[in-house]
Amino acid sequence: MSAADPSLLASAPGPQIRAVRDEFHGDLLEVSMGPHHPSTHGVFRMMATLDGETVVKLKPVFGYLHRNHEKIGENTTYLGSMPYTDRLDYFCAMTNNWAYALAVERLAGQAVPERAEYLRVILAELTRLLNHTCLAGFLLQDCGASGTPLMYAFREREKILDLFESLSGSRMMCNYQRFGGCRVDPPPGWLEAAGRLVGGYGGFLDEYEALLTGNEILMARTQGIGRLAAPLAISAGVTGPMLRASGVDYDLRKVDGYGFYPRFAFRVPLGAHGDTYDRYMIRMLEMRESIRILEPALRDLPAGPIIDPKARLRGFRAKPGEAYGRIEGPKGEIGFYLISTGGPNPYRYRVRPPSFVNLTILEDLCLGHSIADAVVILGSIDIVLGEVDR
Amino acid sequence: METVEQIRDRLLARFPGAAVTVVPNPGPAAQHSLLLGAERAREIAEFLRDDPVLQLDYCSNVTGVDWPGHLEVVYHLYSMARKHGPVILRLRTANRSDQVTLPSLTPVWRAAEFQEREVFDLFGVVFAGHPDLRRILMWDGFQDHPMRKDYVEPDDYEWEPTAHGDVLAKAKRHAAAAGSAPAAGEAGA
Amino acid sequence: MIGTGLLKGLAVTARNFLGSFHDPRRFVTTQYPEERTVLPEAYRNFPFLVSESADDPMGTLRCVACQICEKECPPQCILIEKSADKKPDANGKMQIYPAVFAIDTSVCMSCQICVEVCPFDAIKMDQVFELATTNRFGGLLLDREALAKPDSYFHRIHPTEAAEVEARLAAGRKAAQDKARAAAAPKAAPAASAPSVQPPAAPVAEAPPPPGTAA
Amino acid sequence: MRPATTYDPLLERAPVVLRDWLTGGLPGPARWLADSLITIAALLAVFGLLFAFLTLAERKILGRIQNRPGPNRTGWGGLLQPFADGIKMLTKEDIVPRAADPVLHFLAPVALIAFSILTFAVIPYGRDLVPVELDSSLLYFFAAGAATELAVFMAGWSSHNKFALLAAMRALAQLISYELPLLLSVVPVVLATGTLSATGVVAAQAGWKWDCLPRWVVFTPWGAAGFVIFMISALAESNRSPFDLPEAESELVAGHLTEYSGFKYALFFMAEYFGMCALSGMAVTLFLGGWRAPLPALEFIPSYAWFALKLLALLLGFIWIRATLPRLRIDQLTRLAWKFLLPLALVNLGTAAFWSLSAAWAGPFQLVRWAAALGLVVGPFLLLSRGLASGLAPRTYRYA
Repeated sequence: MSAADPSLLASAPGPQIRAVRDEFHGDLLEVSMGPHHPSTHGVFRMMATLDGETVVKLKPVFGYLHRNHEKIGENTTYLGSMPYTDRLDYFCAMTNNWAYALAVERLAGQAVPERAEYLRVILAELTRLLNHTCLAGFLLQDCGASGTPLMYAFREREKILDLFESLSGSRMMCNYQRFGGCRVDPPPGWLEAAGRLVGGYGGFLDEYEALLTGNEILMARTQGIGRLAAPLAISAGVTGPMLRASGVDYDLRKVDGYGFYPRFAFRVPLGAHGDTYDRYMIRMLEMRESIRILEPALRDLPAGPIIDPKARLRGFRAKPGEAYGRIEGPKGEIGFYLISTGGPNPYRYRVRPPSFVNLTILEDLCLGHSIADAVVILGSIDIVLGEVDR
Repeated sequence: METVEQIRDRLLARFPGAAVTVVPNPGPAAQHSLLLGAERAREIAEFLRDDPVLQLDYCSNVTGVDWPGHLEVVYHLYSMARKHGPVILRLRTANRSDQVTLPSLTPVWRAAEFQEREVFDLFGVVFAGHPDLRRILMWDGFQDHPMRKDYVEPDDYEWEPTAHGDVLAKAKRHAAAAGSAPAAGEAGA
Repeated sequence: MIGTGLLKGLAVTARNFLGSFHDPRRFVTTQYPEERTVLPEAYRNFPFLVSESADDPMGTLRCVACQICEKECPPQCILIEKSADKKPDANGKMQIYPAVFAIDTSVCMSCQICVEVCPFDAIKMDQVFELATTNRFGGLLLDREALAKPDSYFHRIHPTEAAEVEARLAAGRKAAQDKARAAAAPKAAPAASAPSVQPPAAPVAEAPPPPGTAA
Repeated sequence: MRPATTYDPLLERAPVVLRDWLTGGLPGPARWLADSLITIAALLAVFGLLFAFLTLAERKILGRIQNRPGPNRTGWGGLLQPFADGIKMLTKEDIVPRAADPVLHFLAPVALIAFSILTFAVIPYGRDLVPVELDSSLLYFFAAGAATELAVFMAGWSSHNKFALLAAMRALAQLISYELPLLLSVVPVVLATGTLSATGVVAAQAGWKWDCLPRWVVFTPWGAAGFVIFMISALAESNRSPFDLPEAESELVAGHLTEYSGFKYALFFMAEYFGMCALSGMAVTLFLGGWRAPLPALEFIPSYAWFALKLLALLLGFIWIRATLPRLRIDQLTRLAWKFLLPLALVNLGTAAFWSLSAAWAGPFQLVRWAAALGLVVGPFLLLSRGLASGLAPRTYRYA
């Protein structure tokens, strides 16, 4: 059990289950779920100690996908690290690129033209759409629906990936942002295609919610499960939809106001119970807010250069100093901390991954619930192992 | 939010004997940081978290840095209650070899639990007071600390003929060291 | 009432089931070997070397072995060895050419940074994705002969990008010809009059103007 | 008692005529033996093929629901897929873990298949097309069906694998707790028709009211409620979604099937599909009028065709539900059985009793009879569902 004061944990285990455990103490079953397990979202392992079906202890074990991304970052040039950031959270390449580009621009004091900032906002919100849609699909897959919601999510994700492919050349490994702007201008017809996609997305969300949100079995499986109290969430550094599901109003797009986000009128949904159902619903509501950002952004995308004329592509050297840049990725706050001593390579290249920190409270959420709930709780935290292990 | 100098003065006023100095950041980002002495670091951290003016209740990022003379741990603190920007704390170890222990700030911010374990795993900084200090990314049997600048890779890769200069050179050393033992796989280009 | 959510869900799946028979939006699979999706023009897979003419690829490679791409390639998967002698390039100027130019496609991640940093537009991204080979060691290490493809092929797969490159190279070639004519003209003039002070010949632009952003 | 079939009786009696032609020349006992062998062969052939094409239908329908074609590479439109799967299952290596108990490990699939096939013996597939004529065939059917629980537990326990053990525990809890609502939803039918034999129940559902509404059990208020309870319990008995907890792939990898491979794995699936077909067959017999045609005009279609149509309709319903619904947790599943389905089934028994007692009421009182019966069905349903779904409701969210 962690050292944080036990009162914070009072919310986690259900009363009736804790009582059962104290009466008769049969021998506990040590089950290792993962790293080769169908529902752990990649090579992630949960060492669960079960009393019958109830989780008594749960230690996450990871590092199976660790390739020392940060050491590679320190041995290649600033530009050379950009394609590697696609492979951090391989679901949201565009937001990883933007976070890294933002950090380097802050390190070097590099200006970014207006058109590039608008393009970055559009691509980040498109990434948020595809990430949250797929999250709902994976969550239902963990609850046992045999693939149907996931296939609808992937059908919509393919449309967004086609947009990324016709823009940056690759569906998932976009390598699209540079220090001071974007690499290439959208081809003719791209903006119209993006407009059509965003226009139709509201209809898809209505049909998706009709299939999922009112579903009694989903409500039974997720309401009241994995309840996360707000003070514990703040203390454990949880960010993103998980934090807002616990009712804490902290969205970096509003707090830091980076990338012209203050120009767009969008709201930040907040949950009241902080359980798995809230985490699912917050993501669905955030998708509708993203559509409210995308429509004006696509409509009045300004003309002009997409990269700062003074931006250096090759042989980029930042003046000695350090900088920490962070953005609101679909999974939470993704930040890059760079220390430069004037050389072509960063002296220290650090990634602050949201999934890795959000996993801190996995055990607190799962205590007292059954093994079937632990799988659903892990699904609602939305982790990607490329980012957790780096 | 107060500037770093104001925070330092308030800290010095509150903790008279503590070592608190400002480390300027020459870059355009101008995110200056506070270097804390290791002995009273946890008290100062708790003060920063509970102080009504600052309320730095969110530790966003914990990073290890390997400087030539010492190891350093950098904490980026934010306030979710007041929504104001980073206050950066730096803790430095005495040297890089034997005196590498620092007070753990996990009891103050639970967010530091996994990230401090990562700094321990990849840099070798021992955190006193950490509830569960184990390697988090490397497997337990691993000896060295890979993120240190003077880390030497084990060269027991299985041999693969690629255009990489150093992999090729390493393969030649292997072939020479293995004497007449045939190199695995056919000769590369 | 307890069952309504389930019934609404069943209605959605029923609509999708019936829709899949007549509504293309609800039947999205393309049968790969028979039907092929049209690749967007910006699609990139592995790089290839551009050669001016198709019949003599090795003779007319645009690459001048300046090894910038080898330095900039993040996974370091390009191996270049310069040639001892020189050969004339498209503008007639004597240039070094790569004796060995190998890309290890088992390591390359098609990030197209080599295309971006190449000042001579000598390396471009290909669109071939059926690349299974039987030999893991030799099969994936493509050498110069396997990488070279004619400029016409480049025009076919990346039309707009090729048009920009063509315009830029034509401008460079015209500048080179004007300068050659200007250098030839004064030789003829002094023959007629006292040799005037030879204007410092602007060094031949080793590289055309720094690569445009639209690489 | 047989109503005069209009034109081609031959198609109607074809199977019986064929059998008599084949075994005509044999003396008494040898003829009985030949008849039963032919019946067994016919059953295995029909249900074997139905199992094969049911797996294909399931993957095609699931695919179509998920906007993709489903298997279409083997044969025209994927028709040879079941045989390809069969060959694959036969050629796959049959791994038995060293720690497993070999005898139980081998016997589990055999027992499961044996008990599942036993249940086919008493279902009336058509007019006098009953393999075994028992006067208490319902009792026999549910007794054989209940034995499959033992085999599932044998599989889970003998694999000596943590996941399989958890699955075996869950399987026991689930199958036992759904046995009760299953049987209790059948008791009103027995009470109304007065017989325990399946053919008797089908005979009791003969005739049409005002020549258009067949007298099937499902068109009475208590019959409809009984049918719904029976189908939910059948879903749980055959481990189908949303009750497929034993082999819950997202939690327990493959549940009690984790340590099986090769043909034994295929046997488990065959047993599951046989169980599904048997329970749907019994649902058709009890509630949907067995092999009777819905309208007098449609009498010319042979009776076994009607039985097949109704059976396929129910099976497609199983597949449709599997494609849509997520899975219940084990404690929610057992609470649904004990606190929701069981009380409803008991009340349904009362409604059926009231229904048969009030059969003779005169004209206007029929409306009172219908209203009372509907009240007795819907009232407890609303009452109990409020308790079951306490606190579960879609929520509204505030915006910062």
